[in-house]
Amino acid sequence: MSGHVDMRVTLAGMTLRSPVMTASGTFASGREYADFIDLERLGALVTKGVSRNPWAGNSGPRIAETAAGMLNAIGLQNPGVDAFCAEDLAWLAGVDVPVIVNISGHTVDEYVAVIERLEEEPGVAAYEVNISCPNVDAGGMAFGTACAPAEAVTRACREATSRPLIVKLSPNVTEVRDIARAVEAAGADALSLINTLLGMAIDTRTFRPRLGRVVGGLSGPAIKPVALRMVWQVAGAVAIPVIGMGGIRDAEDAAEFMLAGATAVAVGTANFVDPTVTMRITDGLAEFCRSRGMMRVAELTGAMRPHCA
Amino acid sequence: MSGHVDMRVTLAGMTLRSPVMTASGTFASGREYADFIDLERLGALVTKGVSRNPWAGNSGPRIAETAAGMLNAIGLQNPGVDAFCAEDLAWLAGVDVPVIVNISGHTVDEYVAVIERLEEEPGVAAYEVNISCPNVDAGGMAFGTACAPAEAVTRACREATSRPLIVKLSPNVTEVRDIARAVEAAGADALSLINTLLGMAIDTRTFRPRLGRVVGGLSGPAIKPVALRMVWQVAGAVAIPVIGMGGIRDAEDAAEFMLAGATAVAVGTANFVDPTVTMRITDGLAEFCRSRGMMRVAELTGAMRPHCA
Amino acid sequence: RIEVVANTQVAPGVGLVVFHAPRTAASARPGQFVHVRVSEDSLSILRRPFAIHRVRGERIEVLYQVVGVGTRQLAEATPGTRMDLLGPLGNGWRIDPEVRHALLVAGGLGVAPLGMLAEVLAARGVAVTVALGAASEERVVGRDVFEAVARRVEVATDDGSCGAAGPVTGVCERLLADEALDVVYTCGPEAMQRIVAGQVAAAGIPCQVSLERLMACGIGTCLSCVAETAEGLKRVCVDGPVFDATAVRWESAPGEAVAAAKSPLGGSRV
Amino acid sequence: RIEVVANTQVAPGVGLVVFHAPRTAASARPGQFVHVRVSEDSLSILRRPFAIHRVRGERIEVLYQVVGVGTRQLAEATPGTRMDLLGPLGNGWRIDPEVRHALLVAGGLGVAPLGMLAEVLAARGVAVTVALGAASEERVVGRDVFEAVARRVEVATDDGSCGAAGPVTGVCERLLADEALDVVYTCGPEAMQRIVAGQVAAAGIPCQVSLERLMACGIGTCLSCVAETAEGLKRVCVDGPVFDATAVRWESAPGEAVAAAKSPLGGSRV
Ligand SMILES: Cc1cc2nc3c(=O)[nH]c(=O)nc-3n(C[C@H](O)[C@H](O)[C@H](O)COP(=O)(O)OP(=O)(O)OC[C@H]3O[C@@H](n4cnc5c(N)ncnc54)[C@H](O)[C@@H]3O)c2cc1C
Ligand SMILES: Cc1cc2nc3c(=O)[nH]c(=O)nc-3n(C[C@H](O)[C@H](O)[C@H](O)COP(=O)(O)OP(=O)(O)OC[C@H]3O[C@@H](n4cnc5c(N)ncnc54)[C@H](O)[C@@H]3O)c2cc1C
Ligand SMILES: Cc1cc2nc3c(=O)[nH]c(=O)nc-3n(C[C@H](O)[C@H](O)[C@H](O)COP(=O)(O)O)c2cc1C
Ligand SMILES: Cc1cc2nc3c(=O)[nH]c(=O)nc-3n(C[C@H](O)[C@H](O)[C@H](O)COP(=O)(O)O)c2cc1C
Ligand code: FES
Ligand code: FES
Repeated sequence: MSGHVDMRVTLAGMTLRSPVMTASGTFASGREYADFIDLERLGALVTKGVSRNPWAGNSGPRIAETAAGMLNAIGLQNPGVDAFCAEDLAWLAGVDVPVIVNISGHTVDEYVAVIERLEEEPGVAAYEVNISCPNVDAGGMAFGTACAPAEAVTRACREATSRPLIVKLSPNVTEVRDIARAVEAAGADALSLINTLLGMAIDTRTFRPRLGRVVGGLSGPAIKPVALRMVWQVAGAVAIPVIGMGGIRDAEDAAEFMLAGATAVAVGTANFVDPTVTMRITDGLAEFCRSRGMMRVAELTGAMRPHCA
Repeated sequence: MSGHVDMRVTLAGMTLRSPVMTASGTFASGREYADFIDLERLGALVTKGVSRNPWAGNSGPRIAETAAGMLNAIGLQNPGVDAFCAEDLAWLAGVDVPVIVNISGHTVDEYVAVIERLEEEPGVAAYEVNISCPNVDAGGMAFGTACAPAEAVTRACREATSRPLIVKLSPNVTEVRDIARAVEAAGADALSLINTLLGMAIDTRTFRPRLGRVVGGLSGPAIKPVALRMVWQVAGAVAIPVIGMGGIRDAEDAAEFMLAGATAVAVGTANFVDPTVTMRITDGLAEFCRSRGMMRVAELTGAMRPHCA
Repeated sequence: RIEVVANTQVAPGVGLVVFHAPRTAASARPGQFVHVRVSEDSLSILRRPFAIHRVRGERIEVLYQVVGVGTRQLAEATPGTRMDLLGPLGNGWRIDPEVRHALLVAGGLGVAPLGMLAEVLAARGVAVTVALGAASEERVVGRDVFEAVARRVEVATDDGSCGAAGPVTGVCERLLADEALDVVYTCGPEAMQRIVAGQVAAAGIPCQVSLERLMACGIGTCLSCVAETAEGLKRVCVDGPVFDATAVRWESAPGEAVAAAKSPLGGSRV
Repeated sequence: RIEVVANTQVAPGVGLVVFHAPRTAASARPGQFVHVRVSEDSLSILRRPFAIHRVRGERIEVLYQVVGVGTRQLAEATPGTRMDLLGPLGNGWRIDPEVRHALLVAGGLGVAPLGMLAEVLAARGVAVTVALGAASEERVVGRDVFEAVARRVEVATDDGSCGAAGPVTGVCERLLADEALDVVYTCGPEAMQRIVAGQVAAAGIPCQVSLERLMACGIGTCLSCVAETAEGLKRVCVDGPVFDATAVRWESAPGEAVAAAKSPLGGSRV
């Protein structure tokens, strides 16, 4: 229960009911979670990655459990933007929650094509551009791991829309602040981070990789310290708001990300462990603020104190 | 009990009794562990980081526990190479185990100075150069996060010694294979990885960072998937042997690293949880091989099979 | 959170746990599963999927084989322990009203999702014949459950210590010849289900199989659990676990990696 | 691994756990601690340090306050549970043979490492006076232990519900004036120990304090637990936890971050 704490946050021109959003690819388009939670209490619903044409994804096994986390190599399986509009967006039209569509592409043109198609749709509040996708023009190395391609995708997407543009950063880089600044300069309205850390696991019984694609993305509580560090670094390096994610499973985790400078947070893997976790976090955050006499959850953003000041 | 499995591995010209080594900074110089294990059963004992002059390290708190891991910001506290020789090496002279000294420095000259001093000492089997130290000449950014400085340190150290030279790589990079190749080209005899991932934690009660230095190094089971991925990538990219580490806590973990291409493994944080863990892993690895009819532990190195071949 | 009311070993490394789960019990259909969070503070954060073996009033029974950390923790759960449990999940077996005589073929712990099915079929007056395969006599589980309701129960063990010696697929072959069957339901290692599916197809009758995949969410959102079928990629957790044998693209079968590596079903050769 | 033989609540949020630990019990000295691996599969992988409160034959007693995940798990441990336990660790209190009369000053759970000390001092014929501070009467723990062996036991509570109202440092001040003391031993929140150290210094007698730091290894290898002293950085786990009050550089005190944030000792104002 949110009680008297004002849970609203403003992000890239949007006023969200709460800072608690869903992380792309861990919530589909929300339909399955409607049996467990009130979707309309989410700050925003971020959809799974959508590409211009259907993507088949990777052959299995697609996940592997690791200590305090999991690896996934789903491969952005999705039916393509047309099917997404016909099915997912149509269903979401009946839900009063800001819909942020996560965009995938192998080339700059593919990203732009998805946005152009979605511009026809009224039910899209914002775009989240996933620059962790393999850049085929650059030999599969992710767009998000160098400034130039990250900037190129961002600029092209920026030119394709006047809707809020969020760019989602990859953590698999030497200096995330450089990418963040490049993306900000290219016109992003907000940044979300982190995407998964590239990892691997081997089955010592079969001597084979646990994932069909050998390597995959690490998510869950295990990556939280790295995510929090990057959110703190980026929030201090750019002027646009940051959406923090990576291993969040309770209100304390969410508060940590906001204290580090995040305006909002997204919950991913924890939805698999507890489908109601986003509501627990929303209520917990309100209680966290109330018990500290904070009237607005937004006061948490960047409120970390220097050590032993 | 090792039974009939040949546990020896050869690394950078050294023949080690076992592939199980200790990870720098988690074992001091072994003295404290002598009460718990037979140090002479270790493949090698890697000492804490040693610098030319004494380093005071960071003010506390110096550690923070995280999900399946811990953050540390010890700051390479050490008494300097002279005191290290007088105390640690003197004590180690009485122990029949290959001693690998881990080297720290803020400048290339500092690294070289440590090696020059240690060249006078007979009891040093090899050097492990920690290039994760802040490079003061380059504004504190770690030597290990770019090819040029990594290459410079390696080349200078190479010129200072004919003893086996191991360079320890940082995982906080976009493409660890590039650094690995640069270091190999500069004359390293072997590579060890991974060092800790840069992370952070905030105390939601005090709103202050949990570490005095705000950010610190993440270690423990949480980082194993990232470590394993990097070891696999690097083993496939260089011709010199790789020492794998990151979250190893049992024989299965050690086997995973060897299957991914590591010639030997190092155990760090797990020593804090169980001071006898290196012996459990050594015995467990022997049993792992025996139960699979492998006569030599070295057969594990790079033995990962392609998926569903 | 759901209470464990009993937890006993029924065969070497195999346990039967009973949960007091009124809501799940009330809506469960044969072939569905529950997704269990065995421990809250474990290094293993994901839920574990288990078939609903039987329903008894407000209780559900789960048969489990200890293969790793989660099932080990489950084996240690004492009565009174509470666990977070999602379910019933999945589609469950399709029961065609026309059916008069059904054959159930189980390999190893493949019996798990077939117990309730046998009871429900019998209750509807369907004749039930069962073929049970296991490594050895002591590993035959659930036999009593089937004998209580089945017209005929045939056992096959790898070592011949009970029933016919050899794989359960041999018994299946024979029963397909002996009996006038309208449908075959099978669960077990994917390799065994595949053979059964072939035998049943040859006999020209419908066959339903129950697939197994690694699962994160269990409710259709993460796409961890997909299987290739004639209608494209399907999510085993919501579009399955039960599929028409003819629709399954066995050749793809990433499940074999799972089965071979981990499956309790894969555990016992059949 | 060591067996829990008893585990009871002795005050709100405070428990007393008894371990059957023959080897530890045989070699333990007052002021030492054990490093406990409360759970093996927990998301929290590190051990937790706890003072040895008392030794009874082959058993050791540990007083703990529930402040987080590890102490919560400890509070849930039932008799028969086994835990991996390292110790005795640390230097322990120094006992000067000349001493005739000692004052023990405890704040909150600072009583933990002082129980065995009081007993050992009394057994050696040393007169023992004790000042106990707690938030309220129900939070005064270990009083019986001290009353059994001490010449005098004074209590101070923040709310005055028992003994003098106010901080235990007030009682300490008074006892320093009243009594002819040779040494003072104190444990509690760092801020309180600091005040006591000042009072004792003014009285011109020696004072030993017991510091608290976050610890990983507990055996001197990781340098997590260092404290600044007159002789430079010292490792609290092996060079401490007991230090001469005069040697401690309080101003550094990273421990305050710990104390403020987490310490059960820090928990109760004194
Ligand atoms: C729909 C369905 C129904 C099932 N019903 C039963 C049943 O009734 N009885 C039974 O004993 N087992 C059943 N299984 C298999 C069971 O889920 C696994 O044996 C169990 O998850 C292993 O967990 P663990 O922690 O012991 O093993 P670990 O190897 O430690 O598990 C590691 C990870 O792999 C997953 N995993 C391992 N093996 C399997 C597997 N065979 N299938 C799916 N995920 C796996 C775990 O869930 C976990 O995420 C079923 C699986 C599915 C998909
Ligand atoms: C030498 C020594 C003796 C101690 N003796 C006692 C005792 O007798 N009784 C008692 O109740 N407590 C004692 N403490 C404090 C006790 O170790 C912590 O309360 C306990 O570790 C908290 O663990 P947690 O998982 O419940 O808390 P969490 O906050 O979940 O712990 C997180 C991490 O911080 C560490 N930590 C948290 N608080 C402290 C603290 N105050 N000191 C050191 N590490 C901490 C934990 O060990 C763990 O690594 C002692 C500490 C030290 C250093
Ligand atoms: C199964 C799975 C699928 C994901 N799919 C996407 C995706 O399509 N697009 C994207 O930008 N991120 C995707 N992610 C990354 C998450 O959105 C999130 O950034 C990451 O998992 C870290 O958060 P968490 O630890 O809370 O899961 C996916 C993560 C998982 C586990
Ligand atoms: C407390 C601590 C101190 C460390 N000190 C050093 C060091 O001095 N030099 C170094 O190269 N690595 C150091 N490391 C990194 C470890 O050697 C190892 O690379 C890393 O912890 C990953 O392995 P692990 O997960 O098994 O601990 C330290 C790690 C820890 C936890
Ligand atoms: S397990 Fe998530 S879609 Fe099936
Ligand atoms: S805790 Fe490791 S040195 Fe003290």
